[in-house]
Amino acid sequence: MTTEPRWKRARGWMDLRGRREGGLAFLLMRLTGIGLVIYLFLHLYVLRLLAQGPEAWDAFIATAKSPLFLMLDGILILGLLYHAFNGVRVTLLGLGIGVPLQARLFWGVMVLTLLLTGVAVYAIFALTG
Amino acid sequence: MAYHVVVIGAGSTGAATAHDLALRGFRVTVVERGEVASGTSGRNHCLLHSGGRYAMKDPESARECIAENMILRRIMPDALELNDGLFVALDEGDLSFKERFLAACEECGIPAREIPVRQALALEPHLNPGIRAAVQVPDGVFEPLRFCLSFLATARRNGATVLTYTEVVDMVFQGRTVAGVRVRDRRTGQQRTIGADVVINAAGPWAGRIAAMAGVDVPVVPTAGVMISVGRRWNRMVINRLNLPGDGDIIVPQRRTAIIGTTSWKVEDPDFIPIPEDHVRLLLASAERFIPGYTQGGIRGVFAVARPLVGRRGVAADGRELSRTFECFDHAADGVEGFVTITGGKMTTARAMAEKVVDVVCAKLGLSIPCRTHEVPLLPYRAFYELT
Amino acid sequence: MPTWQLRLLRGRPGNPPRLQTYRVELPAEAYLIDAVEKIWAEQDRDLLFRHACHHASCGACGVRVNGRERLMCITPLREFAPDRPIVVEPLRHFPWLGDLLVDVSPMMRRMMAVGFAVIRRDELTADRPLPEGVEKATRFEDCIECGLCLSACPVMAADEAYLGPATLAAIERMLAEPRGADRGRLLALADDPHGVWRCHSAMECTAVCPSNVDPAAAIGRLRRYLLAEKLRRWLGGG
Amino acid sequence: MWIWQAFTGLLLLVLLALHMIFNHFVVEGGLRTYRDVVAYLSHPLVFAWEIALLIVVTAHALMGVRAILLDLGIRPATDRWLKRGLTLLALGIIGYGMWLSWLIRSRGL
Repeated sequence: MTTEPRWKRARGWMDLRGRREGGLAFLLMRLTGIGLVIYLFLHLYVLRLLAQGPEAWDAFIATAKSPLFLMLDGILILGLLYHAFNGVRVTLLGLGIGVPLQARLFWGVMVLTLLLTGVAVYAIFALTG
Repeated sequence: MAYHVVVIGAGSTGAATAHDLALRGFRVTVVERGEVASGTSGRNHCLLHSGGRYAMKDPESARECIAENMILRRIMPDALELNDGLFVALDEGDLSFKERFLAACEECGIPAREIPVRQALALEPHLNPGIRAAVQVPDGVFEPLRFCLSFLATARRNGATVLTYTEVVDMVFQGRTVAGVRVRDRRTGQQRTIGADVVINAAGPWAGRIAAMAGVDVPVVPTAGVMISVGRRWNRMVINRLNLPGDGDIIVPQRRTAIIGTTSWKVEDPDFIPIPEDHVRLLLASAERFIPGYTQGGIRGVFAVARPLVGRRGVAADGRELSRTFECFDHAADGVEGFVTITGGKMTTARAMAEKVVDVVCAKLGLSIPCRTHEVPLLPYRAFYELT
Repeated sequence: MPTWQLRLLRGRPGNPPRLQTYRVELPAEAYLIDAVEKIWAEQDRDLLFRHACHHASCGACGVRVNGRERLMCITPLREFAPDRPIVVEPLRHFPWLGDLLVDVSPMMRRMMAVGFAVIRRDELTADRPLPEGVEKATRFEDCIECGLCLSACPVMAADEAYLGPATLAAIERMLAEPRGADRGRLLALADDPHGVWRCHSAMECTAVCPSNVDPAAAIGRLRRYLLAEKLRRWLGGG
Repeated sequence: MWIWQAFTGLLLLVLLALHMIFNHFVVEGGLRTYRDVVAYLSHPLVFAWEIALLIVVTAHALMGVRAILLDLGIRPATDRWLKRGLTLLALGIIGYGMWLSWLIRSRGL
């Protein structure tokens, strides 16, 4: 149908020029989704340390409490919360619920995500002292 | 037989002509320099005339309109909104035309019927409550691009070739006979010659330019008009002023819009028509008299296009004086064979124009094949794209 | 009279397109289509673009203006600043024929497959009495088949077999106001891997629609019809 | 596919929320030590919960991966192989997760 190669055509969903909230929400959903899949693999891989016994795991726990690691946790939670809240938004919209409100819902998702991420980051640093 | 006919222009006239030719068994090639309906046919008022508008002053045109209106209802129902029209009297002056209008409509065979003002206002609640009289006629509304596409789709199905973005740059002569056209494909820039037994000039307001290429003259007077579309459909029926045709005296509803029109002035170059600001003001003031608050909801689009009116010797004026009927010129009379111009008319009468020009072509070629376009239903417009 | 700067995408298939700058003098009350038509009339007779009705009824003049899908005929120049270029490019996700021109036939064939009827009941004035001799008030469907929604849709970018927002909305309209259409056939058309389930709710179709169609909501309703249908079949055991 | 993505997503809201809270936010120091993990997993309800999470999150993630790959213009034939591959991968991940959980749990029993 087009002369463009498939992969080039597929870049279209990354092109934010002229797009509005819905398109941005979709792109962020994609990016957080990809990030979360990568994290899932990492997470399961790291958990193998549990099989190796207490030393291996507790050594990991110690490094996991470094500020850099905790920062990464913060980013993870940011992506996770966005994916979760926007997932609810997209499910509703996909069933035709709240379509006229979709842009406002997106900003609601953003506010909720940032707010809860803030709380979570605070909790993380408070818990690990 | 299989004579080859080239039709120049894919507006309503060219499209209907191609359909008629294909139906009568000709080989047909339509050449159009732009998109289908990118000229006058696309940008018009979308009014399927009942003929009422011309009944008093131009009965010939009015008769053509009502006859074609009834045919189009049968052959292209899915390009039409059929909600009738109202002629309303805004003042005493208009009211004095009422009897004459009803008589003229009857004379032309237009089923016009006066309805009580109260009923008119019930039907059209946004209408100025001060109207003095209302007459209902079988006006309608069409979608201009689809109107043309339906004809072309059917022509294509019957074997016609439609070349869009293909511009005629010259005529090809054999002696004093037009034997084809030299065209330029605007997509590739390449030129080629298309041979033809007959070339039909259906270029609307550009017909004069095409005729000049063949060294003949056609009295086409490009006469522009302005129209304004607004963000709300205020009326269900077409609202006309009960008077002689004038500026800004008709509001055509379509889809979710209403369109006020028109004005009339002669233009030299129909390629680009700057819109006079005072015409816009005049139209909006006029619309306000029919439908108070007409521009509430915003102005959506303002556009102008040239009508291809046929000039009469001795008639100058602004174009309102020129008849809306159509004419077919066999340029054999000017000493050029194989070249016919069809111009003038209304979109509503496109099919009749096609019938007339193809009759002329048949006569030239010594054929007698009856026209069937009045009884053959057209394909839906989307079929045009199915066949690309 | 202000002078407007337009950057139009120029080129033909086979060669990489480029943006060419034109200057055109027009009043601020004019529309983008006037500017493009004037450029064609006075500066560049090779410019390819589609247009017909100039009042958003025919759906021919869809392009991307500064990246966003618009109809040129209802995009007023006063929206733009004369010293800032207006970038005009063809719609995406259609075969490109050159300059601003695309081939809309893939979309039209899909609309044809749906059998989308163009005339609908007129609900704007439905509460009023009908004139004598008129059986029902009708008007054209909202959808003008301009293809803006297809160009704006990120799924369309990815899946050329995707039915697309306009077609799915057309299916939904045919179900909502049945006009002789076969409900089962329409639902089956929508219930396809390249149909209604492919949508990712980016909502751009509804955001760019110039004609109040709201395809995103239509897709949602279609999904509800399909889910209800599946549930009924599952509970009813056949 | 859409409906399963949505359905597993909604399940995850609950499964993952509690997973996060119980593993991190109500734990002193935010992360469980080896001993804590073993004790935690030996509770049958917790074990079942984590296994359910494992299955649902794997399904959701891999369906998401397929959706993205489909948007790169994969042909139907490739998609058939993709589906098989992803199913195998899912079974592998779930198997690994179950094995690991069972192993840890058995150390506490």
